[in-house]
Amino acid sequence: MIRSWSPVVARERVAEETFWLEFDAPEIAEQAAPGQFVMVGFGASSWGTPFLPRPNSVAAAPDGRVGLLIRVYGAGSRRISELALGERVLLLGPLGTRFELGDARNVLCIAGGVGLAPFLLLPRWLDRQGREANLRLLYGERVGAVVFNPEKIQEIAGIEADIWTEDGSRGSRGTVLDGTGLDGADLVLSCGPTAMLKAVRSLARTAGVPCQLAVEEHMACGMGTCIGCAIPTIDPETGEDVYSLVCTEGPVFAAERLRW
Amino acid sequence: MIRSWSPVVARERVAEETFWLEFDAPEIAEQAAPGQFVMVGFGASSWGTPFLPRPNSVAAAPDGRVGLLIRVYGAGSRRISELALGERVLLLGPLGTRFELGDARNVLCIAGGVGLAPFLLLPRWLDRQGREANLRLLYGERVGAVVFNPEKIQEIAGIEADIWTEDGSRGSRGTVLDGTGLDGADLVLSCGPTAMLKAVRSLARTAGVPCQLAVEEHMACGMGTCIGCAIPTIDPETGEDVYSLVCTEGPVFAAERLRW
Amino acid sequence: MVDLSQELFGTTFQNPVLLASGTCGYGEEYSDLIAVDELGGIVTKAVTPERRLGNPPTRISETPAGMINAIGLANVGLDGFKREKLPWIREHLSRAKVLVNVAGRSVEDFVGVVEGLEDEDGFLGYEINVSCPNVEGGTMFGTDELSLAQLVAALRRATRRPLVVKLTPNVAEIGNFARICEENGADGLSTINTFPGMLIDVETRRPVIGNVTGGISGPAIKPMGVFATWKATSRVEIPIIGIGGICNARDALEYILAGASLVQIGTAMFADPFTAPDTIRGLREICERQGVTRAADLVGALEVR
Amino acid sequence: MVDLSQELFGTTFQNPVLLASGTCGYGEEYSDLIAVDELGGIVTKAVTPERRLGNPPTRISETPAGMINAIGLANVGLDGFKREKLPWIREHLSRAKVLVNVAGRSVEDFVGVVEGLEDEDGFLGYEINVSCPNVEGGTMFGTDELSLAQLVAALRRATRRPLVVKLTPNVAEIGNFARICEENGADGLSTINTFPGMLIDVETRRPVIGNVTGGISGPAIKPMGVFATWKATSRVEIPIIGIGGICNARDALEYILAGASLVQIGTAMFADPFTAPDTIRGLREICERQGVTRAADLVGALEVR
Ligand SMILES: Cc1cc2nc3c(=O)[nH]c(=O)nc-3n(C[C@H](O)[C@H](O)[C@H](O)COP(=O)(O)OP(=O)(O)OC[C@H]3O[C@@H](n4cnc5c(N)ncnc54)[C@H](O)[C@@H]3O)c2cc1C
Ligand SMILES: Cc1cc2nc3c(=O)[nH]c(=O)nc-3n(C[C@H](O)[C@H](O)[C@H](O)COP(=O)(O)OP(=O)(O)OC[C@H]3O[C@@H](n4cnc5c(N)ncnc54)[C@H](O)[C@@H]3O)c2cc1C
Ligand SMILES: Cc1cc2nc3c(=O)[nH]c(=O)nc-3n(C[C@H](O)[C@H](O)[C@H](O)COP(=O)(O)O)c2cc1C
Ligand SMILES: Cc1cc2nc3c(=O)[nH]c(=O)nc-3n(C[C@H](O)[C@H](O)[C@H](O)COP(=O)(O)O)c2cc1C
Ligand code: FES
Ligand code: FES
Repeated sequence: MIRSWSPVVARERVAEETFWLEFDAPEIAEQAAPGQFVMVGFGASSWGTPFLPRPNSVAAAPDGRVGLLIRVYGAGSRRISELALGERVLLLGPLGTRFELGDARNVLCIAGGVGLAPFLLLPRWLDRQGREANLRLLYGERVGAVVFNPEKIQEIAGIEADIWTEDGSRGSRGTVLDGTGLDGADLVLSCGPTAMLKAVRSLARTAGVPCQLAVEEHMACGMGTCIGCAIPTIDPETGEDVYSLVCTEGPVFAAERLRW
Repeated sequence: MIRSWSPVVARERVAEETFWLEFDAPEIAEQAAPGQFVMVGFGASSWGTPFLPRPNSVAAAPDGRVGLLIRVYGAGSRRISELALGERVLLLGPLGTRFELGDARNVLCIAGGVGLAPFLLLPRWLDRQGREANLRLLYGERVGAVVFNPEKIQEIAGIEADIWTEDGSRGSRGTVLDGTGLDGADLVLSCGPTAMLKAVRSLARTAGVPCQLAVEEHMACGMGTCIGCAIPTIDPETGEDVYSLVCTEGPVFAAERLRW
Repeated sequence: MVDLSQELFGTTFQNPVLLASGTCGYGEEYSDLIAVDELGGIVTKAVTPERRLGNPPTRISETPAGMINAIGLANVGLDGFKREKLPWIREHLSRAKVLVNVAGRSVEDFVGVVEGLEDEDGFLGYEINVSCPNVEGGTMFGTDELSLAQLVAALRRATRRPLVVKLTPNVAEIGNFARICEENGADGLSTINTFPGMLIDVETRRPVIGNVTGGISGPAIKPMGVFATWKATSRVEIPIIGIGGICNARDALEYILAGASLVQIGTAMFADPFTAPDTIRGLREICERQGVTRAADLVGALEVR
Repeated sequence: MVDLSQELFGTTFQNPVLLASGTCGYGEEYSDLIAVDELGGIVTKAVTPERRLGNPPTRISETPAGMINAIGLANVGLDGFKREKLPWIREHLSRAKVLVNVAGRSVEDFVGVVEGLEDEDGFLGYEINVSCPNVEGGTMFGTDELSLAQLVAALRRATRRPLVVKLTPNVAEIGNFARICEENGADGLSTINTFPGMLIDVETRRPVIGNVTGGISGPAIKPMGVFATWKATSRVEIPIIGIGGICNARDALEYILAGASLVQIGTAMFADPFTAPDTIRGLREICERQGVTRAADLVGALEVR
């Protein structure tokens, strides 16, 4: 786990309220795997908004840089999105678990909104591991205005995204789930809003395909000390109802462990 | 009294920890008189540092702009000093009392540190009022590194400053008071650290010359509602010990009213 | 069209946003900048029987997301208030409701101010500030159940106007104090006053505040104020005015959902004197967006599973 | 050379900076990032008799200059602590002192944990968390004078180790509670725990926190913590550990000047895990600049005219 004050080295508004940021943070970039995240903060001496750091998935790791895909949600993500080139933030990471591909050959990735982030890292990360798999990426947004450019996705991730919008203004009309014939997938990975994750889980369960979900919960420490990011889960060994920490036991969970 | 979100239109580091900032705020610029101040704030929706606005003397008012001379003291003045061009702050002003020249012909201005600010506005303001007076400006700092450039003073204020530093590295060695033969002054105006103001008051009292002092106190509202900026004074009518509000009854007080 | 009005204390507040005591003078000070009569109302600076000079400087300073103050109830006194302040209020505020904040160190002090004002017009009622140290008991009225009961009962006998008691959060169970006020005849409650706090200058090794300690206000205390409001509403039937760190319409709405019929804005008015009118506009916008036609329906509408 | 050490509880703390309970796990979690054994010490997450799963989500959220938490004392329980946590502490912490934070809902709960740990080595003493609701009385131990006295007396009988009671600020006069602890045998006090607070999502009209209410910590409460520390020191002779919103050496020094012998850092460790080591370094620097050779001389050095 690395803590570093890292400068913004690239910043681009990529869609409505959506920004692409790159930080110079070689050690984190080297270690980060898809699904893992960094805490992005401003240190303890500035108690402005935000005081607590904010979790964000590592979306790319080119040339010693950590790329993040940030959607403005509240005051914290707004401040992060407004960082100027050269400004430094405190990065802590990489944190959490990653998607585990095992022997899967045909991997279906289902992303909702900025849940796209981990899947931007996935293809090149697999390359770096010398690991081959057929990846298919479904990417859904509510409206076209917030869609991350498919060319940019291609450039960052080297993968083509199958885009779905509910208003039909970009890509196909509908939700990612409308595009989900699991056709041939032997593993489903998903990240996005909880409602979507639940639907993905049902689909995969029905089809009998293993499924891993990256979930979100409020965080303070990102490293297991505050016990704040617990979500209801099922203990895989005892079958008991327990809580698991999203920051250390997650954010990627086997779908069947989640107690929703 | 004007409230306006005003952008920074000029910013310059003018000495160690000392910055010159100009804001586009025509109405305030038009009304401001020497000794008056503005509250510089960031609004109520950002509760970072600072939450309360900070009082700063209007140091210039050229072309619809409000010029401020800011010395970094704590977190609030630091944030103000770091404003970028185009960034907006909430200005409230002009506030408080001004130096009253009456019929004075020979006016001695004694400035300590950024207490220089009101005296930068004074000469051009007098011009605009069509008022003539001989101004002499003594300006002292502890060390040379923090001295505001005499050429810049000349440019902003059209006046030559007689500079004193305790380390002797700029101007004459010593404090402004070492340079104070009141020679012929029929009014003394001063702004700066309290210890200096006290000494100026004694000098003027001894010489029997009227004296006005611009003082500082912590402020919240800047307009008389919080009753927070009170300092001990003598009621000019009753001679009683009272408190006066620096923001509305000051910052400029007749020296004899201050109860130190 | 959203109806922001609130019916309480036998009258109608045109909207739920008031200015808090001690942060708006007597209304006049803000009249240059904002339309004070368009607000729900104002609460005056505390009025004590005699004029008070207040505490030595420094009286205020910034704290994380807030401020500390020890003004020391500096005010013009009962007579000064009637002579110098009430006339302006009477003349300029007809739609905004005015509560006179009353302070003192003994039951007689409080009753004296109320009796001295009872025959005046131009204001609606009283907000009783029980956070001042009680001369007889040493502690605050607001932290001692018996003193508080006696004070409220005495004031109830002294006035037929709306009697609002402003509670201090500096107690273990604010609900108990709320109950005592209701049982002794209060018409409403204000929650909360400031928290006791202290700021030290580590270079001079002295307290920053002349009075050594002071009261903490501002956004820092907002979650505590919402909590206190929610706790108090669960114990009484009388209406509550929510106070503490409100900076915008969302903050105000937190208090309203927790059970407040009205809210007061204090410290945030220093950060921006437009905070109160902006909050009123913001409440209207949120209601419109959420399809709420009467803001009064939101009072206590918090859903706790 | 500045000597930062503090002598208390019959031992020497190499410096006055500890990590606060619930914000540093059991020390191990931070060991990747900082040299935990270089700190003054750590206070463990609360240990209860049985393992506890804790509260449903959401457990934490940001508030102005702070955070709200309702973890619900999630912890591994007495046995889990002995089996899974204490071995790491024993092996890795020899210079940093360890206080075990103890929580429970009855006197028996607390005494049970202390008795269960009494024969173990690897830690110095206990910090008793009296902010949990008391099963018998309903209120907190920390807000009821009689329950607190009984609890402290019972714990005193159960242990010869340093017994530190962590006070809640949610009382009218913290000095009274400090006195009660001292009179019943406590060796020290920690001031303060969190303030009760509440955060409401105005869109869903629900509390943000699963438990509805939670505790407020962080810079927002610093002035209240300094005040409580100062109040408590004026009433007792036993040493005090200052807690609440400490982010840097200046904040720590405020507490020390107010009378704290040690300090704890909690929430700020989330903003930056280097806060504690940076605070130690900063204290050394301030002492050097001010010509202070023994930091212990600064304890209670506040000058109040
Ligand atoms: C593992 C993980 C990875 C994430 N990756 C990304 C990403 O790549 N891009 C992106 O745009 N967002 C991502 N998020 C969500 C992002 O953390 C939240 O949008 C952000 O914390 C909201 O903060 P705010 O101040 O803008 O919102 P506010 O609502 O003002 O925040 C208030 C509090 O709620 C917390 N909070 C609110 N929503 C969330 C949320 N969805 N998740 C966690 N905490 C929340 C905040 O951290 C803060 O403590 C991720 C979250 C997690 C847990
Ligand atoms: C009428 C007036 C005019 C001023 N003009 C100028 C000017 O032209 N240029 C300039 O650099 N400074 C000026 N000052 C001083 C300036 O306001 C303070 O330096 C500034 O408020 C310090 O804030 P901070 O956050 O940097 O310091 P901090 O010490 O972190 O502030 C903490 C709190 O103390 C208050 N405070 C601390 N020192 C002062 C002070 N000297 N005066 C008022 N409040 C203080 C702050 O406002 C804040 O509430 C003026 C002050 C007054 C009252
Ligand atoms: C400078 C100042 C003066 C105050 N004076 C009074 C007062 O005279 N009477 C009173 O009941 N409350 C007084 N208060 C408390 C406020 O009315 C309010 O309860 C408190 O500040 C919390 O609200 P806020 O966070 O919006 O400021 C004062 C607060 C401040 C900041
Ligand atoms: C997430 C979290 C968990 C906490 N858990 C405990 C606990 O188990 N026992 C306890 O006595 N205090 C607990 N506290 C309180 C802290 O130890 C500390 O008293 C409080 O947070 C104030 O300090 P701070 O402002 O530096 O965080 C917890 C605080 C936080 C933020
Ligand atoms: S964020 Fe602190 S335990 Fe997960
Ligand atoms: S700053 Fe508020 S009265 Fe002067």
